[in-house]
Formats: sequence, C-alpha cells, structure tokens
Amino acid sequence: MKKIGVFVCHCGLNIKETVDVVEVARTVKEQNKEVVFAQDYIFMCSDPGQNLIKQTIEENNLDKVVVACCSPTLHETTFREAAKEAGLNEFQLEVANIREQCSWVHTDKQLATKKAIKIINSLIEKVRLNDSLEPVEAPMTKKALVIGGGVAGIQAALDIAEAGYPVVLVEKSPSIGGHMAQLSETFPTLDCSQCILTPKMVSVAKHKNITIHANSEVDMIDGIVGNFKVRIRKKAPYVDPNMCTICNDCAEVCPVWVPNEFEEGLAFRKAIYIPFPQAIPATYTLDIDNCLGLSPIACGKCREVCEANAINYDSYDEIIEEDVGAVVVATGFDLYNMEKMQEYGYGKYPDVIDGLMFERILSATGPTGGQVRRPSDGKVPKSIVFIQCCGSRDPEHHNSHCSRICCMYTAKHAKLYKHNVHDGNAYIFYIDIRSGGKGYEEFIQDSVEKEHIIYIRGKAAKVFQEKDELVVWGVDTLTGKRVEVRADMVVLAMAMVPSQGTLDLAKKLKMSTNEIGFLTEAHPKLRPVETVKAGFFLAGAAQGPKDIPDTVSQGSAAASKALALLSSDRIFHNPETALVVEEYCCGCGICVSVCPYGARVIDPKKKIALVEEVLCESCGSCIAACPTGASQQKNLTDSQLSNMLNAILKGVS
Amino acid sequence: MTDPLKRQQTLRIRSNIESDDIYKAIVKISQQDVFRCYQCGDCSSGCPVLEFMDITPTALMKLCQAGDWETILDSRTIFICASCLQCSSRCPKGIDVAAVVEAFREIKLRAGETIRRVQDSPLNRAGKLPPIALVSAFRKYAGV
Amino acid sequence: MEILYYPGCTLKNNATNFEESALAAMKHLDIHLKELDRWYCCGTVFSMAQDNLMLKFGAIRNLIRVAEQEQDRLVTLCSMCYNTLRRANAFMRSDPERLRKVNDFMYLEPQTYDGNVRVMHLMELLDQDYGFERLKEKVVFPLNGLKLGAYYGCMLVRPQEFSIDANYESPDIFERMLNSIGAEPLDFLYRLECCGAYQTVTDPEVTCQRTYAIINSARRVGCEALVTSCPLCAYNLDQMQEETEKLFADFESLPVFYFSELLYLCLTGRFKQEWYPKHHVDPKPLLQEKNLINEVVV
Amino acid sequence: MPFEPKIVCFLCKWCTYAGADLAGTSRLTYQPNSIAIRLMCSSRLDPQHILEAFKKGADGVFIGGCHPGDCHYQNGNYKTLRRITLLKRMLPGLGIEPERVNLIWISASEGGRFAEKMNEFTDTIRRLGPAPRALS
Repeated sequence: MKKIGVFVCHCGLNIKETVDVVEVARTVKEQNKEVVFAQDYIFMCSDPGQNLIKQTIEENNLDKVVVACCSPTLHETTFREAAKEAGLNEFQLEVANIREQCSWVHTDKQLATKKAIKIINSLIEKVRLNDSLEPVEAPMTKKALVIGGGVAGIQAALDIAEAGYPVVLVEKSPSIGGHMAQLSETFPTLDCSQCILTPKMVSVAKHKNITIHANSEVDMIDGIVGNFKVRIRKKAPYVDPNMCTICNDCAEVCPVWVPNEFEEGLAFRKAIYIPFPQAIPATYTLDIDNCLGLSPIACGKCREVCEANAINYDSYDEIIEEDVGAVVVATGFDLYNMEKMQEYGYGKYPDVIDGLMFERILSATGPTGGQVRRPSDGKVPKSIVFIQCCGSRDPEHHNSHCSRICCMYTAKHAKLYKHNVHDGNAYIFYIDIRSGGKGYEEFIQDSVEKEHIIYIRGKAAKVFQEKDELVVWGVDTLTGKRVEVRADMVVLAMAMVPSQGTLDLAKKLKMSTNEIGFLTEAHPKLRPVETVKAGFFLAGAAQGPKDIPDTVSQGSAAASKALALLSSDRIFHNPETALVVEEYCCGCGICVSVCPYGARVIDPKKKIALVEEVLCESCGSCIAACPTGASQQKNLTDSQLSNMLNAILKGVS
Repeated sequence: MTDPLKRQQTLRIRSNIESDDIYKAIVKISQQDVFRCYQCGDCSSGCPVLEFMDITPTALMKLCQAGDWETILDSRTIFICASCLQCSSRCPKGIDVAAVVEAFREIKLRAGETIRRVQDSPLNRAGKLPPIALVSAFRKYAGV
Repeated sequence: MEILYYPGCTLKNNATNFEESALAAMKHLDIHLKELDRWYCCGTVFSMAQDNLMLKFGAIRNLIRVAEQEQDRLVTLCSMCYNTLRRANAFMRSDPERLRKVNDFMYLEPQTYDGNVRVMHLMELLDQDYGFERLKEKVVFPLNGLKLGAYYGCMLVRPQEFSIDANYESPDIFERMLNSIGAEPLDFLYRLECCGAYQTVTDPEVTCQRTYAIINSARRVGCEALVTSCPLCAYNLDQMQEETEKLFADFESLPVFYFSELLYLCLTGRFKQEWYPKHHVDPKPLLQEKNLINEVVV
Repeated sequence: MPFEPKIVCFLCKWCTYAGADLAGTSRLTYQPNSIAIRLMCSSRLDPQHILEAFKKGADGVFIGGCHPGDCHYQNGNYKTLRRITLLKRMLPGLGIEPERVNLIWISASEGGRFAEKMNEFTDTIRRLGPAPRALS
C-alpha cells in the first residue's frame, strides 16, 4: 500500500476564511486509507512550510504527496523541488487548487469546504497512479537564427555572434539595413542614420560567426526549442557576390527602368541593381520579375558586359536547411497603406507623400540629393503641412494603436525642412504630442521656440489640390478656430503596422499576434522579448511600434535571452509525454495524423505507433484520438482520469 | 445669453454624471457613448458651418463629458448644425456626433423651447421656400 | 424596365423641372418610372433621435405602399428622400423589436412591414441596372466641352453605410455618369460639403456663405455649371445666389442643373422652355454658347 | 432537498484554467457546483470521459479551451470542437440533452467571462434538472 501525505495550506486567511482547513485535513484522511498523514499549515510555501513537507516525507516514508493550496501555476515547482530535496521523485507530488478555484470564488463556507475535499480527493486519485519520471533530455544546437536584417536583427545577430555562437541572418530584400538605412537623420540628436548604421552593417558582413542569406525567406521551422530545423528559401542568385566587383556596368546597359523600392518609388532603378551604395551583401541583384528575360534572344546585355563574369543565368531558387537552437524574430514594420486615407487624397495628388518618402527627400543620398523638392514638379516647397496620426488612433476606420514615433519624426521632418529651406513654413496638425523619450520633449519644444514651427491642435479634415497648391482644412481646437492652409506639399505621418513579412511569418509559424498583427510577447511587463513558443524571441517593430533606441535595446535583450538558452549544453523537456501500450496498438496511424509535432511515427518493423519523446509537447491530442486506448499520457492516463471522476462524483448516484 | 464682455466662464463639472437626468436623456436619445471621445478634433475640422457656431463640436463633446449642460443648451451650435454628418462619418471612435447634437436639440424642443421660429423666416414671407426646406426646418426647429 | 418611383414633395412644385426631365429622359431609355400610389412625405430629414419611432413613420408608410404593390425596390430622384427612406428602412430592420412595435402601431395597414424594400437613387439604378456604358450608346447629343462640377452634397454619401458610392470620401459615380453623356466633370473642393440645408429658412446668411464658397471653388477649377440631385441643394445653390450677391460684392453667378435635365438634353438635344424659369441663373446662354440646344424654332 | 447540479469541468491548462484562476484572483464569485480537472489541452479529452462522467452521476460537463487560433498546440481546440460536435449529435440517442455538454473558448485574460459562463451553465443545468442515468 502506498503512503500518501496531504498538506492543506491556510494561505493566511485566504483559504482558511472560506474553507474549514482542519475539517478538510481530517476528512481527507478519513476517506482515503492510503493517506497516512494529513495536516493543515498557515503558509505551505514558506520555508517552515516546505520543511514540514520534507520532514514528513522523510519521517513517514511517504511515496506520494498532495499539497492543497493555490493554483499549480504558482507553486507547483516550489513544492516539487522540496519533494525532490527529500528524496521523492518530483512527479510524485501534485497540487490541489483550493484557493483560486475554491476559497476565492465561493462564499458559503460549508459548500466550499465540501468542494475543497473533492478537489483534494481527485488529486489523491491522480497521484496514486503517478509514475516517477525523469525529464527528457536532448542536446542543444548552439546556433541561432535571426529573421529580419533591420537594425533589430542586426543588433541581435551581432550580440549573439560576439558571444561566440554562430548566427544565421535571413533577410527578405537584397540588403540588410531595413528601414533605418532609408532614414535621413535621427531624432533627437539629428545624427545621420546611415552614418551610424553602416558600420554595424559592415560588422555583420565581416563577422566570422554570421552567415547572411539575403533575398531569402524562412519557409518553415520544425522541431522544438534547442533543436529547430529551419528551411530557408533563397531566391536564385543570378549574381555571384564573391565575383561581383560592383562596377555598375550591368546596370548601365540594362534597358528596364522600374520604381526603386529603397527610394520609396521617388526614383527609378534598373532590373539589375544595387539598392543603395552601402548595401550588404555588396553585390548586384537581378530582379527576375522585371527582367526582360534570361535568354540572349530576349536581352542578355548584362551578362555580356560583366567583365568579372559574375552573372550566371543558370541559377535557381535554393532551399537551405539549418539546425538552430534559438530563433529571434525581427521582421519589422511597414507603413499603413496611404490609399486608405481617401480624404487626404493620396494617389490622387503626387505631392501628398508619407514619412518614409520624405525621409528619402531629406536624405543626402536621396533622389533629390538632399534638396527638399516636391515630387510633382521639383519645385522647392515654400510651405509644408505635416499631418500626424494618419491611420493611427482610429479604431473606426483604421488602426486603434498609437504609432509612437510619429510625433518625434514629424518634428524632426519639420526641423530638417526648415534647416533646408530657411524661409519655408512648416505646419503640424497634431492631436497630442507624445515625447516620452530621453531628450524628446526638449526636441519638440525647441522646434517651436527656435524654428517657429506652427503646431495646430486638431486632426486635419481634408486635403485638396487646387491648381498647384494643396488646400488643407482643419481646426485648432485650442482656439476653436477653423484653419485653412495652402501648402506646396503634404506629409502624412502614416501608422506603423506589422510588415507583410511579419504577418506571413506569424501565420506560417503559428505565432500569436494582436488583432492588427504585431507579435505577442510572453508577458507584457515581465517577459517582453520572449514568446509563448519556447525558443522564439522578439526584437524590434514586429512586436509593436518602436523608435531606434528601443529597437536596438530589444535586439540586445532578445540576444541575451537567446544566449542564456544557447549556453546550456542540454535541454530538458517535460516528460509527461504520450506513451504507447504496445500490445493494444493496431498501427492504424490516427495518432500520426493528429500530432502537430511529428512526434508520433509508425515503427516500420513492429507496425505499431511510437512516440518521439523529444518532439512530444504533451498536448494529449493523440491519446483522445486513439481508438484502442494504446496511446496514453504519462501521469494522466485514462485510468487516472476515470479515478478522478470517481472522486469528484463520489456519493452522487 | 452670450456674455457681451466675452469673458471666459468656469467649466461646470458634474460628479456622478451617470445618474444625471440630462446625461441619461442624451444617452437614450442619441444611443451614443460620449466618453469614447478623445478630443482629436476631426469633427470640428470637417464641420462646414463651424464659423457660425459659438462652441465647436469637439468642445461640445468635452462639455458633455464634464456635464456642463447649461453651456451646451444655451449654445447656438446645437441649432446651427445642419446634420450633414461629416463629423459622424469621420469620427475615429465611431461616435455619431450629429446624433449627440440632435439629442440636445431634442431636449430643448421637448421642453418646448426653441430659439428659432420658422414662421419668422424672411424668405418664407416672400413665399419662395420649397417645401423640402420648410419641412426640414420644422422638424429640426419645432420638433414636429 | 418598370420600377416604382417616389417623387417627394418638392418635385411636385418648386422642382417640377427635375421630375419632368427625369421621367422624360427615362422614357428615352425605356425605363418606366411608375409613381408610387398614395405616397406621402418621407419626413425630409431622418431624425437621429433613437427613442422616438413616430418621426420615422412617414418613411415607413411609403415603404409599406411599395410592399403592397408586391415590389421590393423603390427609386427616388431627390437625394434627401433617398437618404431618409433608406435610413428609416435600415433603422427598422436592425431591430426586430422595433419592427414589431411599428407594425403593432400601424395595425390598420393592410400589410405588415418587413423591412425588405431596397431604396435606390436613380443614379444607382442607371449605374447598376442600366449601365453607364449603355447610356453612353444612347446619347445622341453628347454634351461635349461642357465643364461641370458634380455636386454630391451630403445625403448621397453620408452616413457612409448608405453612400451610393462605397468610396464615400472620394466617390465617382456622379462623374462617371457625366462622362458617359459627354460632359467633362471637374473635381472641386466643395463637392462633398454641405450647402447649409434647412439653415436657409432661419439663417439665410449661413447658406449664402456656403453657396459663395461652393460656387467659388467650382469656378476656380473652371466649372461652367454645377449639377445636383437634390432640390434643397438646388434651391440653396441656385435661388440663393440672389441673396449671396447682396452679401458678397465679388460673387459671380453660375448656373445649376438637375442631372436629369442634362440627361434629357443629351438624349433629345432639347431643354424645355418651361424649365428655364425654374432656374434663378439662366442656363440658356451657356447652353447656346456650347451649341447644345438643337431646338427648331417654329 | 433541492436539486444541486454536479458539474465536471475539463479545462485546458493554458487558457481556460488560467482564466479560472484569474476569476479567483479578481475575487469574482460563481456557484460552487463545479470541480475542474486540468488538462494540458482540451484535445486530451476523449469523449468517452464525458459519457463516463454522466454515467458516474454528473449533471453537466463543461469543457474550456483556447479561442480559435490561440491554441498552444496549434490546433488542439479545433479537434476538440469536432469531437464535441459529433458527441452532441449522439447524446439525444442516449437520453441526454446536448445542452448538458458545454464547450466554450475562454482565454487566460477572461476571468470575468469564466465566472459568467460558469454561472450561466450552472443555471442551465439547474433548469434541466438531474441528468437521466440511462448509461448506468
């Protein structure tokens, strides 16, 4: 006969007030002949409380223990550790939740006491048939995958690589650098964005621990934390980066002009191109969607002129497989589609542009060479209206969230514009100014004090083009007066939304997102870079709108979390997996089809189903699906469930 | 009614607005939650008749949250609104601002007060007004 | 095609030119607009007071008339009727309890009302059922060279769920129609902005200011006339130009048409004599200048 | 003695069990007629345990899982939905009203919803009265 000990916690008054703990301990002992010890105590989780458990286990030679206290999510580990210290296998201890699901939600003491007894009885039934288990062990793959080569991914990759672990960096576009590479100058210090980013990009390229896959996408990630199998699809590399000398001869002869994505469509590029001079990998990319054709009959000019012989038309998409232990997702943001802002006339009027386009116009390397000129006719705008909160803070038509960075970058835009066009007029329509970062508020105030930028408090109603002027209607709610501004250009601070890559990846990898698609962290305050998927970490704007300092911090934070994981040699895994009672298994394979992890396989020799314990996540799907009862869950077998039902429904019929 | 010296008045802030009779009436008539408003100003900035108003629609929503009914009910704004629904269609929180304005107008009309008399219309005397204008005006200003 | 049609109050007196021209033009397109039996006032403005069903009965009774004739569609010419009838219908449909109350109250009606009547504007009918392409083929006297401002006003596009064009912030149904009859529609700042509506009764200066702004913005882009589908807009924009001139010394007048008048014009090449007096700003000089009237002087 | 429903709950560890904990932490109250069994995932629940519960005297069975798309195990809740839908179709044949089995999605942040749904379900079972014991 097994010896079971039961401990009933008072939790101060939290349990004791509604549940008669003394009565509970007495009854439980009375009703179960295997319970050789039952006692109540004021705080089981305190040191003396834990010592009581340890002592009792040792003195009474207990085989099994039930602690009736708060929810197992809180102290199951605590008590199991204590049991382990007393020489008991940790899986021989179960927690009965008589606080969150009993004393705190009921008021009638008699009924609550009765319910507590039944809850404890059901756990006694469970623990009676518990096996002693040892954690499933697996080796750790000491390599990380970073998805996304923006500044968040760059920072995470560098930090992990610096710590000595290999990193695979996957970037969808031809170059790493992300949106930060497109920016002109950064707030609040106004240092040049490319000047601070490109050294980092070069470090990534040079680092012996980092492998960059540009023009590539993650197709699938299988496996579990510590041992992920990654499938990367790399677009056909028509240009060999090792041979390319970046001479630009190919682009010069290419007859195709298409809008340049890096310049936000404000300039054109060829079908064979380098997105920007400092691009990493430093090589040309052949844009197959716009190329006239790879056969010499269609065109073939670029290969003809390439002296380095770097262009190879016989190139195909490649599938690269990598084994990694941890994944950092840094897939970034896009700007909300401006076409949805009909009242501001985007698409209709060429001089209504978004923030990123204006960054390119301000940039020294941009299409206007750093001169502020408007897209329609190249005229230097004498007045610019900036409209904040476009598509943000509007749950009725667009997105409910605040995009966080627009207040700051709009002030920056207005400032840079005034620096560029001294007699220009800048008007900013705003709803609220959010300038919580270090030096941010000073930056905003400075823009009014020193640059005399006119802030108008109220959302603009409408933008309309009359001749070559843009009429902007609004209101200043502080004075209650109507505002009509005639401007040469309008810059919309569009909402930051998760990038298409983020949305696609979340879908592919089943990562949880909020309603608009930003990836969800494991805990909004205490686990901000982890996800509920073990081994997946978040960095940058894919998790929510962020400015550069926050993005970089999060990149480092995600790296440190990944490093903590990679630095252990072995990974331990919950052993409460599925098991197969071999003599019952008919080899029908239903379990194989329901398992989302590929942990169930048919043994080709025995013709029965097996469990790959390392892959099993213990959901129990296959057990419910098994028609013969051959599949069982360790420590939650059908017999255990059946006995638990007996305990709960005892004395009913 | 309007202060000739144009002094700024103190905002009346009512506590426990949920139990206030006018608040309840506004909610019942308009079926709108005025506390959704975050004062972005979009209603005022698109308003075609703002110049003729003494308080802006945005201010009206704020006064509503504070419970300063006196200011709203005395305002020209509630009778100037032409129900063009520009504010309602643009409100980022989906508040039918025009319906809130209509609710105040209704409260006044149901109490038998109106500041406008359709029959005094200068154009009506000339017999020129189309029925569509007259009927609308009667419905808005006399509540029939 | 035959379809029930709701005229509304003003089309029977101040805006007879609107009704006549529409009926005549539709006849040319083989669309028979059959006047609804025993129709009466829709209420002109849709009351937003949610707690008072009485204010919606006018509209509902008209919709019952439609159901009585075993029809499920009703066409209006006037934008305001369109808006009021359509919203009243949706208001009732959205709540079965409300519908029950209404039917309860109107127990003397021979038929219960189920909220299944689709209220359409004539422009919608032409676009969706007839097709502007087909209309284009029927045009005998295209209005070539006529630069027009399509004035939507409020009631065709707001609230957004009842807009005749899904793109309520930049609709183009009106422009597409004008294009199909050969005219050149121009985008102007105030095309979706309120004319002041019933403010004209008690505060004519409000509408004068609106008229001034609307017409000026149309003039600035080169419009030679405005086109509307609402008799109240037409009154404010056309008749009120008389008052507007008094208030604004620099105001220049602009003719205002109902869209149906132009439909008739492009199908027949004629503009009926009795419609001219209905306009405050005489459109004749413009039509003559553009060589659009092919009237044979008898 | 008046009838007191006996309800067994099978709750998924990640969502509904955590939601039930939150109802406690938020000090919401509901009727003490139910006792929960914690599962890793609602898809662990074999319909036979539901029938067994009725056989052993339960008057109602409450199953809680994650909202569609939120399953910690990718799609366990969809499997549960399919299984329970089929079971419910079978129940009338066994003389058990399908309303006695309630599958519901409650997330870890929906403590209020848990208390509310638990009360609603308890009231439903109270109205239906004791379950027929056709199986025993």
